[in-house]
Amino acid sequence: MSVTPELPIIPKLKANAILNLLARGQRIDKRRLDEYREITIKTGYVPNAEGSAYVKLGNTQVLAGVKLEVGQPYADAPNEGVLIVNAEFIPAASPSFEPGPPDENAIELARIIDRSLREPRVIETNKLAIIPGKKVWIIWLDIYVLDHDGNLIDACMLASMTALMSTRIPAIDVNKETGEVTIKREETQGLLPISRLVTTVSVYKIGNYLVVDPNQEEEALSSARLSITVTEEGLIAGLQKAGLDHLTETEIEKAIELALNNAPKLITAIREAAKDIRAKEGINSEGG
Amino acid sequence: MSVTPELPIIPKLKANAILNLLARGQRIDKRRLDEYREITIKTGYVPNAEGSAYVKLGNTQVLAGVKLEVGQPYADAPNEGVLIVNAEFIPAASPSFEPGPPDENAIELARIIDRSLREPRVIETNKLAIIPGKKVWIIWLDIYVLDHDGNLIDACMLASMTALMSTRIPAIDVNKETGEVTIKREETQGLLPISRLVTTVSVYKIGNYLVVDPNQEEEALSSARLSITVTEEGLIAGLQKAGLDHLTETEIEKAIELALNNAPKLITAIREAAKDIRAKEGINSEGG
Amino acid sequence: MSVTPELPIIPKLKANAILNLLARGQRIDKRRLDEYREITIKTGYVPNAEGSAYVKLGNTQVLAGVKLEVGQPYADAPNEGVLIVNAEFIPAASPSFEPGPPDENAIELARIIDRSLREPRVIETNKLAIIPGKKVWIIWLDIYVLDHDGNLIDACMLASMTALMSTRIPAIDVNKETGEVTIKREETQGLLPISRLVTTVSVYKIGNYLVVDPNQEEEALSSARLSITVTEEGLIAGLQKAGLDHLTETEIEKAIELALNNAPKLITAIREAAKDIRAKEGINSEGG
Amino acid sequence: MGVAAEKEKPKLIDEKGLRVDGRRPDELRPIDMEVGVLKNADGSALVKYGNTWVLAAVYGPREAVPKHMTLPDRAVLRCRYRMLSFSTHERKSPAPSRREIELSKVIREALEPAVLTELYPRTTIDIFIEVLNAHGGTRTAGVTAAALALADAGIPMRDLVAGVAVGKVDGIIVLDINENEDMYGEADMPVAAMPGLGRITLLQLNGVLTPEEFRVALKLALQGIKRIYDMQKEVLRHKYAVVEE
Amino acid sequence: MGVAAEKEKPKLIDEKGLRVDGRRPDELRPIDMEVGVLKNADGSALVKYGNTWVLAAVYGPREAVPKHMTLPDRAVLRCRYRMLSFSTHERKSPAPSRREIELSKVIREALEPAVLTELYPRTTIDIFIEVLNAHGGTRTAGVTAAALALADAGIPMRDLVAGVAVGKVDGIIVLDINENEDMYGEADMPVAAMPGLGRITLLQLNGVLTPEEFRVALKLALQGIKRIYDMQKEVLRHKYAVVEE
Amino acid sequence: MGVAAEKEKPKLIDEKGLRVDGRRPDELRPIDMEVGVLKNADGSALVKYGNTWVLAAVYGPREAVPKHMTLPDRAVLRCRYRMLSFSTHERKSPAPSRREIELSKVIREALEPAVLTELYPRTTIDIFIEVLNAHGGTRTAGVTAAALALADAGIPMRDLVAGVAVGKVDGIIVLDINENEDMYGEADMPVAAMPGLGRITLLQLNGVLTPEEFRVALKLALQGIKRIYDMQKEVLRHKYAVVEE
Repeated sequence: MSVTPELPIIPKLKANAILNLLARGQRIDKRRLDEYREITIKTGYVPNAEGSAYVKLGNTQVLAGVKLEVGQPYADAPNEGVLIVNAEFIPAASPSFEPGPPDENAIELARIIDRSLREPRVIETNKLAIIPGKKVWIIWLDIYVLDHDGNLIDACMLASMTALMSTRIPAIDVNKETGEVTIKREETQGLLPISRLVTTVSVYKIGNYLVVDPNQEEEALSSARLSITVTEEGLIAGLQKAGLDHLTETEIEKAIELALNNAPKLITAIREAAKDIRAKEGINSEGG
Repeated sequence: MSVTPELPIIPKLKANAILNLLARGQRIDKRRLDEYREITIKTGYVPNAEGSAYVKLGNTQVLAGVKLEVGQPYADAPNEGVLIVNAEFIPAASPSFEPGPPDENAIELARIIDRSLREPRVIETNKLAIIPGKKVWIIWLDIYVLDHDGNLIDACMLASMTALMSTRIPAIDVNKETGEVTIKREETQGLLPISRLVTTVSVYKIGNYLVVDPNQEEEALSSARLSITVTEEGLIAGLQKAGLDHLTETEIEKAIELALNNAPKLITAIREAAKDIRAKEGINSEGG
Repeated sequence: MSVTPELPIIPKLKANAILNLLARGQRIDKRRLDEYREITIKTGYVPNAEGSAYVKLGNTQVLAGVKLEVGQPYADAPNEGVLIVNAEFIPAASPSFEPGPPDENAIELARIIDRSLREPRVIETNKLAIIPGKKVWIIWLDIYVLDHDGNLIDACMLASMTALMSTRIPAIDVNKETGEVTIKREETQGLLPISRLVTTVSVYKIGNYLVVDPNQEEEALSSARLSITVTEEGLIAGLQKAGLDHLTETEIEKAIELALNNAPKLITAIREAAKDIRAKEGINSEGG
Repeated sequence: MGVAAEKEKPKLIDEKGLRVDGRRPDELRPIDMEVGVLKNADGSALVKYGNTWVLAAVYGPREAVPKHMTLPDRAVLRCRYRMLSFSTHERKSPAPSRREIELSKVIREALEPAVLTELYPRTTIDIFIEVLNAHGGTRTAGVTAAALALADAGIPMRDLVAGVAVGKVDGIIVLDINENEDMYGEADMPVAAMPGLGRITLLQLNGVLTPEEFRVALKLALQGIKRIYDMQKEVLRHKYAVVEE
Repeated sequence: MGVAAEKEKPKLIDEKGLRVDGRRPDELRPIDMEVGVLKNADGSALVKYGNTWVLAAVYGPREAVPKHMTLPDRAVLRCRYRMLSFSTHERKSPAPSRREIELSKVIREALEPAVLTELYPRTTIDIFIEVLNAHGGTRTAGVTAAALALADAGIPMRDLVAGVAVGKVDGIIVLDINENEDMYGEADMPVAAMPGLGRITLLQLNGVLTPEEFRVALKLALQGIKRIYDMQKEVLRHKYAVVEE
Repeated sequence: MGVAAEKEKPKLIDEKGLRVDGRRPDELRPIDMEVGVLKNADGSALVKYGNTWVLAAVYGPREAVPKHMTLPDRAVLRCRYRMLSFSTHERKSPAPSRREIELSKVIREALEPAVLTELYPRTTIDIFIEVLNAHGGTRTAGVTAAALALADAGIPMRDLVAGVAVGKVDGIIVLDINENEDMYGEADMPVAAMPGLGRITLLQLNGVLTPEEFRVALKLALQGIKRIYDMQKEVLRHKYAVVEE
């Protein structure tokens, strides 16, 4: 059951301050309405992961990691690797997060990121068969929200895309007779093949204003959200409206514009963060 | 844990009216004590199911569907198909049904229907091996209660038996080398082999009276229930007593009599409903 | 989430009586502080189990049973049998036990016993391969607490060790072509190979006193527990501190001494209990 | 019954008319009953029908923790039937099976008509039934054990409840069927009743019978139940006598 | 979309510009709606878009059992979307899938802007959506059915909500895509709106579109939604008229 | 220990008496500690023992939502230890393992003796421990991090708690064992203590030791704990000093 959430309470004075500033085109932290907070991306953060990225977006902190396992392909795509995306909002990250299995918000976030990677074929899964029809790489992308100060989807998308860009495929031994595959994680056979970069830009409606990258207080005041997936070529590769309120056609048009304008900066940030790892492996980080 | 249920509350006046009528051999909807409500059965209701039936029994509405999958046989019956029965009381069907996994009532109902089909070997599972010892048909019979106005077991049994009677087995391709089986659901290779028809007659004790096919209010006043499975030959193929109260030996004798008298009408209703589908496939609907 | 437990309430007078006696080196049931209650062990208690033991320790009653199944070895130990230990505190055993899956106390107990058997290699799992690398014996050791009057870990360890000592391996048929293994439980091919006996001695801190084998009231007054696994050779093969309070280095030293002193009696009790079964199979019960 | 009947079905009745374990058709297995076997439970009993061993424990009437699960006019019975994992030939997973969920309900409804729940409104009576070893007839042995445990807990009842399964094997109606007869026979019919009052509280049938066979089977079950009921009373009388001394 | 597109993709638009089921790009499937189909529910509706059949039931406003799940200033909407196990080609496990959990949220948020929840503080409105047969567009048919069920339950709304999915198949933007178009097409975009107020309450896109294609697709969706909305009003008007007589 | 020891066990102590990572037997791995790393949590710390990285967060004392889970005379500690799915060589399933459930208890009981819970009756103190990367000693690094997070949250304690695992590898007792030593060594003994008070709050042993080896190992552990404890105090002093300025 999906249930109307109880909204977090923002003190009246604070709420008014935020709204009054928005009316003048300003934010409480001096940003413009269409401006992201400072972005820090660290690649290769987790030694045991095949790929990982830590992202700090303002005070929001998230960690994405990639593990590769050998498994069976889907029956309808016997020669393709398999991507599985999970997200967890750990209870350390906010007093409002409960321990337990992922709730609908974490599941929605994971599925938005999953589709944003899958639909524009970001990972070249057709290069990830080991024994065609029998054994392929399973790509486990796990995302953890460590500290929640708003705009989780964009932070998690940045971390996910960067973690995938920095993922090394371990060496393997294939037993020709039995078909058993042994992973040798201490060696690597190259980077995960990536065809193109994508990012999301989530646009939030607060009162009658549209902003990007809200902090937690702004997010608590917002009534609707539109997350827009944009590819490095400027195509729209995913949309997801959320929130208790509606959007008008005009608002949607404006949100798309905000997304197309902001995406290049975010994609550059990902590319920069993954540059060293991809250079080291002799692969240029300009995508495919 | 099985827990004493809270009984639904029937207004005192209504309860007295029902009991006073029963004393005179009458029901609030003018039926005799041994009389079923109007039965509507629609076969082939769900296009994506291999077999399905919608049943309306008075205001009780249920839907049964059959999906066939290819799977492994049980170790102790390597050449037989496998029947798996599930029932769900969806929360739409009654204000007293909760969302979530099936409760003890739904599980009991599914198991009564399962045994009623299994013990008298209604489905000729010995004709359902694909590769003996390795691959057989798995028959998933799923039953949903859509609207609850009493006597769910009989309504669900009618829907289940009719859904099975109208089930088409899809065509398959068997890869001789690998033993892999591909289902081609757009084609059919004939009907599910049925050896005999069965039905249940559930007899309810209200005060000192025995009635069949109660509506929800009558059911709420009943203190015990005996569900009797009857085959088309008039054999007893299953019994299940339920409820907070007991039955005497005399009451049981009388309930069996009610069951043997009512079963032929119900079996005829199933046969009629499945007639067209079975005729179309060139199989006579008179059972085996 | 592990949560601070609510402690059972012991009437003030009773608590004082227990503490006053301890100060004089005595227990409410006249035992010394380092003395176990009467131990009754019955082997072969459950006909359908391959091995089983019932243990009564004072008024604490537990039952351990062993079932053998054929399964796959772990990838990193392809020629070894697999031990799986589960414990359940059934709700019949105490008003404070709830129905449901094992809680943290039952899981901790099972894992203490698992490690106590695994680390000193009590079971010669290297003799339990059936088809090396493919099929090995899976040893399911299941422990049930039937009646809780304190010191569950030691009672369960006694039952577990004795159940294993009395476990018969069923005969099998191996199909040379398919590699399928059929278990013939009515015949036996010998006893489970045991290399050495172990036991636990759990030392409880009540006030400033250390006691062994408390009953439920004493246990409720204790603030910390140290369970010490001892082998028949007098080696320490496991430790687990539990409880809300600490232990000093001196207390730990003293607890170890209590364990080394008590272990031989417990090991003798196990050996005695399993003597007949092991003699019947022509294997001497002196361990390996 | 069912599938297994197809292959290697053993002969269940020999030329002398005796069953696989040497019993006559109307003979019970050796039955053993003990009450008060647990210290913590308010009432308890261990009942053995041959190699079918069942432990029952009762707690209550006691206060229920989530208040809204009680009833204003009587006690709530809560009943859990389950099999220990090593009680069966193949290990049973400890997760509750659909069969265990159904039988918990069937057993609760076999006991409900006997307990004077109206004496203890807003309380709960918990009944835990653990099958230690399974060899046919666990649910009916469970009812017999639970009734003893309720009596041992001092909970007022209209009458004791006792149960036994009858069956049809090789065409013969037999009393107290064991596991082999259950597996290879044609029908299995568990019955429980309050014999002093002539009230049947549990009745199930798995398998196929003619109406006439059913009547014969029910009579045979009620005769067996009467004998088990006499043993229950004897065990309780004995315990009571011991206490009196 | 995606993986399946690689292999054996059928032609989705023929030489006459018609779709696999013979429709023009801007043509809806045959749509059928019925309200009040369940007796127990406070409101209900059965909606069919071609072979996509969805049943919606509404209970409420009613008292919530765990009190702390209500809100002091308005009703809580609770929404569950799920597919019956035989509604799909391969049997669907009855355990709730991640997709069903997400769509329950997406559908709730498509309905929230329409319901005047502030009129019923401290109560719950339950919306159950069951997919009887799935052939593309189940979530949008679900929104259409749920809005009808809410109206049938007499719950005040700002406007009805209707939904439809548009898509891009063989390069063409088409209305109300069916399962084959969803599977082999380039993009699938479900939209729901309150047409009378010009408010969009559900918008998702799976697949890749240029910004211009997106604009065209959104316009087409809103046109289709308007037509479905007119049918909703007609069905309610008819029921109301019947009641009036 | 155990099974893996059978095959391809590497040499764990070289001819110079040094360990696989070049450390002397009584040498800790490089240790790094940081407090206040999270904005939302009331207290937090990130602790690294070599490649073992653990994040701890504390919320509380705060009101518990289900009231009946509090205690009238003191705060309830709630503790969850878990490993992120990519923190290990093979991906760890996110479902809580039995090991994680046990270690949550063991860690809670390592902290309980230190916290002055009696000052905050009827409240809850939540401790969340997340292993970011696992390379041996995660539970003891978790205790060290949790104690820092409790201090960072301003919760009064009798003393800090610090932990470290000692072990026996190739017959030698060594301090702060890493993953390889844990896997191929003969024994692994995690210990935690309040060094200022001489109180041991966590003690486990997996593996086999003589009583004399045990004594040596315990002494070595307490020495290592003392050094880690000094680092904890330094980190807190530094943060406090910065705040003072």
